[in-house]
Amino acid sequence: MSVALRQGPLAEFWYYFRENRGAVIGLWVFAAFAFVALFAPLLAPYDPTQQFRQSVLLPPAWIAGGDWAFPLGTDPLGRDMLSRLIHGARYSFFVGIVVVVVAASGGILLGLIAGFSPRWLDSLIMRLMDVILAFPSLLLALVLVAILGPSLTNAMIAIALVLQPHYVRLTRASVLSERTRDYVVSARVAGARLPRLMFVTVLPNCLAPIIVQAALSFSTAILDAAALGFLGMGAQPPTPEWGTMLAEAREFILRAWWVVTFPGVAILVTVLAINLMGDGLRDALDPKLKRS
Amino acid sequence: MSAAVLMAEGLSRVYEIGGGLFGKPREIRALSDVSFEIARGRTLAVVGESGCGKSTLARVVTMIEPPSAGRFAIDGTDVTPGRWAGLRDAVQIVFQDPYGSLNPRQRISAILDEPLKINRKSLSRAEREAKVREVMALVGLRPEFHDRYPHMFSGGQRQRIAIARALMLEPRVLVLDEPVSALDLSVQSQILNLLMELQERLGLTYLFISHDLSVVRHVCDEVMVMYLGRAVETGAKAQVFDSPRHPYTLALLSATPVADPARRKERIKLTGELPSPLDIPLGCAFAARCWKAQDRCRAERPDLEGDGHKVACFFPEGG
Amino acid sequence: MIRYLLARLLTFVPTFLGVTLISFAFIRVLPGDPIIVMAGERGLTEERYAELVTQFGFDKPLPVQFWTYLTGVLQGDLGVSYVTKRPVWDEFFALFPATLELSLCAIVFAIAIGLPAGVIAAVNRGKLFDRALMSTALVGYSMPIFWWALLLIIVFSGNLGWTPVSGRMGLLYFFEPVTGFMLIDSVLSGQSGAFGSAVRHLILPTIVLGTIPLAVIARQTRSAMLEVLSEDYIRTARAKGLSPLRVNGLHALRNAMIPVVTVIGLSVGTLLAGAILTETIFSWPGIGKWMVDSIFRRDYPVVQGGLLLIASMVMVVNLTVDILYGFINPKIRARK
Amino acid sequence: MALLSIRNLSVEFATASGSFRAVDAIDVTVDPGDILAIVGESGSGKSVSMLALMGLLPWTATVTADEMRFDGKDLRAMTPRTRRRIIGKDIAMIFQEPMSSLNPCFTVGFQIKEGLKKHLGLDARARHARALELMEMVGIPDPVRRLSAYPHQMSGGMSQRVMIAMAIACRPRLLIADEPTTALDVTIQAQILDLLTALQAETGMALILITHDMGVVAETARRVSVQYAGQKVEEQPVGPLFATPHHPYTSALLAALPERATTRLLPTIPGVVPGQFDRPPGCLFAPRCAFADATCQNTPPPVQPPAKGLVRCHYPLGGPA
Repeated sequence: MSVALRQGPLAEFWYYFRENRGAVIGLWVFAAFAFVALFAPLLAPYDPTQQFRQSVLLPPAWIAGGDWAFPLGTDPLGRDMLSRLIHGARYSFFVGIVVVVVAASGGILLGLIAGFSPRWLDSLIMRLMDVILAFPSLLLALVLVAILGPSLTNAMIAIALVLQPHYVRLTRASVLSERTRDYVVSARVAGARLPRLMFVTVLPNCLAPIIVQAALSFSTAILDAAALGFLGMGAQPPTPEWGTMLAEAREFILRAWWVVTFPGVAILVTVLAINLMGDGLRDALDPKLKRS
Repeated sequence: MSAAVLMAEGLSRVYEIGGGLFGKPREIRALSDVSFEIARGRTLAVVGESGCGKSTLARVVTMIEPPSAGRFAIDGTDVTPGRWAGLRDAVQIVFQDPYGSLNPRQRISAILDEPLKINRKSLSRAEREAKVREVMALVGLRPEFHDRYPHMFSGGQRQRIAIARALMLEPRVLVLDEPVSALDLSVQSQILNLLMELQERLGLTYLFISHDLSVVRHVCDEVMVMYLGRAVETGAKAQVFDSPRHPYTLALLSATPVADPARRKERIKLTGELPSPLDIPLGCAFAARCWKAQDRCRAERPDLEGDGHKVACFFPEGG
Repeated sequence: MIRYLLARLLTFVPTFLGVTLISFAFIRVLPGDPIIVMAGERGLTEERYAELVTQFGFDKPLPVQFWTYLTGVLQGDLGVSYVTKRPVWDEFFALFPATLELSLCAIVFAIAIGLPAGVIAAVNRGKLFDRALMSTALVGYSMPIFWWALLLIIVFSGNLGWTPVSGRMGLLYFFEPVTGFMLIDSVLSGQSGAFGSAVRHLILPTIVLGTIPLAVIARQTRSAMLEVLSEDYIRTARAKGLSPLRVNGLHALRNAMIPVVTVIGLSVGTLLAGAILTETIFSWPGIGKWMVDSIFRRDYPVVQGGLLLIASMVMVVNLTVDILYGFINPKIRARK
Repeated sequence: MALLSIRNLSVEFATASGSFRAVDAIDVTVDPGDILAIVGESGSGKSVSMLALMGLLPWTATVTADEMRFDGKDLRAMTPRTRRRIIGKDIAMIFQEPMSSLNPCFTVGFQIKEGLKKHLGLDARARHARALELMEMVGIPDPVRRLSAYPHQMSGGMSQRVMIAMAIACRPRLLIADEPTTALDVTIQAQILDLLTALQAETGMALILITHDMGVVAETARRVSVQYAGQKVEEQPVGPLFATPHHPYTSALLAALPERATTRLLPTIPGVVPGQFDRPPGCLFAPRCAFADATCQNTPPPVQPPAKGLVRCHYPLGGPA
């Protein structure tokens, strides 16, 4: 048994997480992303909607014709790309947090109930989830937004609803495998009743896959929100949401590559960082992959 | 017979499996018509191979699941599911696998505290803590283990923790479900010694479940041999081990390897394997593997009969 | 096995009912009065309105309405688009082959590259190839595909001029659809160059649509292989002195395929979601673009019908995967 | 000439927290037709050394040895391809968990015939005939039907019989059985042990039996090698080992057997096997040994002569020095 294992589970987790270089890089990028999102107004040089009419479609500063006043250039309306990207981080971060919290809390609760309930209720919940899963996520979100009206809030509700069944399935599956283990039976022998069994005994042992899923759905939420924005069904212009920015820039793709490239790179880097982190979480939390 | 702490009569447990929308569910008779009594401070060993119903018996006696038929009583109180909550502190259990039976997300202190927290609501936090430390000392766990997590311990120490948890409520009966089977030989003897010391000091009654005859022979006072959900032979240790009457007991004893190269003996060769618990044969369950089986054995089931040393066989050994 | 099939088929029924119920409910939560929306007429008189209420059956109790809707659906009656005034069913079947052709190409592309890549990565665990491949797969998995499409267009259509930007076929060629699959129809038409044009139009959308399934399949194949490679029976196979090719390619892969087939099945849903974006960007005349256009035109009968049809498609694919799963998993196949 | 001779075999695993020595300078010699038992508790490295011989260790393991010869051929110098002509043919191995050791996706027949094709090059008919013969040899009833069964349709005992059939398919000269009966019930264990000894007597192959069960050793083996924490601490013929163990560990282990108990409380060995980080500098058993002194704590013990059971101990027990 290693020395590091003589501390609590958190230290042990960090010990394994640190091993995965990609995951640590992902964590740092994610931290930077969160920092930018939280302090966007302080970091951005300009207001994201401020239009500089005399400098429309300026290329990035290091290219001929660029201006260091606008390091990443300007968009077709003369707005500063860098400021818009920095503010865009807020929306993506916000979407990610809200979607994960809503989808995970609902999904975990339903999954716990399904895992502990009699067969009929379990079947009912799981069939309901099957129904939601039968709709491709983006399509369902799109239709929901079409009904509720295009806005970032509605997009978040739709995405959370669509991601929820994954948590239900995951939680239920781990509850079912944990429920018959001896330590749960021991808690029953000690007299623990259902709520205690569900939340104190079993739930903490089901968290590992759920945490990994949370990381994955954080990135899915960002991607889906951007896709909805791209289709004109998410955040509405002039909101500097990355997907919406891409949609606005579409017609300029062959003329001004930077208006298309930067928002996409921002999405890709953020999502990639979160997924790297998610992989690291999975490896660090999955005892099967640990080298003893 | 008020001396019996634990008394069971005709305990049965039937599971239904499969079924679903098609076909009717099939029945598994995991436990059929098992009766016994254990006097205070004594050890009854239940012996048998996998699928013989010994673990089901443990689960029924520990009030994890109700019997499908039959009754059992603790100190004269009939146990019914409605009374489970009040009787929790009478019977506790120690499981075989010391790795699966401790919650990996709880510290040792929390694991040991849980039974008190649930069942001794009147105790203050400090009183509970004192009790936890007292029991830790009792089972030989060092005080500094108090705040550690289960994965930091070896199998033997975990089994001590499991025993400590079972003792928290000061039970009268301890069900030991293969408590040393997962342990190495050198650790096994430590745990067996601990169990025997505890029995002497606390006057505990043990229901000791095991497949290992040499362990059973060392710890028990009485033995019940089970085969496919039924008791086939019961009696005092000396009776069962020295003059077994059921052919299955005999075969089991002769199949158990003895750590003495000088005593190479001829084994009774049993052919075949356990029948499926889904279709238990009509007559004696052991008839298909028994070298003495006659037509009657296959048609009719023998009852467990005898005075003190009981056997369920038409043609028992030794007359 | 037969019981397994029947059980699978039977769970299909409630799910299908649920999906129908959701698309039925959909028309009732629309913003505005569903009658006016459904009729698609302006300046309704009160008599005309009452007539429409009766015509659509809105005066009957909800369960009856649902029953009417359900029986209609089962007979192929999904309503009429109020933009084109054609039955939704007919529109769907006219456009479906385009989506099917694209999706098939994308999934074949994803499997053909993802599966072998995953296997090779697992066998060479921890080596350079494994790390490079898995990093690439993670990038692919994290890719916002609408942006990926734009990038590919910038490079291959804009800068290099190799591939067309939109559509399924060059304007030079025209022929009546026979199968609805451009790759086949272009050959059948006998026009020289038509097939090449069809292929060129397919390349970018296939890559864009196949990227995420490719990444998912590669990652899943690798982890399934790694799991299987640590099993006892792999040790047994190696203890028999079998060659690494036979151990990895036969003993391990056969078992690893069981979870991978499920993943491939599940990626059909991803594929259809991706088709919405891909078809919109490449102006691909399939059901994804049709749905997006209808949503923007507020053509609700189409949205409603399309939703139901796409969900049913996903369910049929999942059912097929389940059945296939039963065939490749001997524990289910051999069950009496 | 010895059939198998291994000298100074060590195996190290690379782990997250540094390298871990699972097998430490072990010698194994097996003559044709011999039955050697390797006994030890968990963590004694008893399986690892044999897996190293078979080349079945994961990539994290580093194997070193001064000598590793089978039938006079140096296994270390061989290419993997040449080595695979011996592994599975002349040396075969069966494992602890018979149920998970068979590939669930292929029929029993397929898995038995696979080796016959690879090593003996038999045609389909000959393979089928040999497979049936093997199934009968290992006592599987209704062999024709069982050949087309899948592993999950069989019990643990039957699966272990199939494993044995697979292992003896190419008439190996050495069979390594790694805890072959630990996962099985007592009556089934007896059947499997009888089968293994009968097959050994019939074919004259050598048998290495890895086990933790002293009873199994006493009833099956001719020679016994005791391992502790990766080292071989004693090796003797079975009779003398049980009568006069020379190593304190062997002696304590035998005394801890409940069936040898003379008192109600059993003699115990205090403490636990040393792990990766608390390996003592001297004798590995010293922290738990009743006879240990300062020398034992600080100086690794020498290997005593065969008369003293080849024990790794400063102060061997029993008999005149």
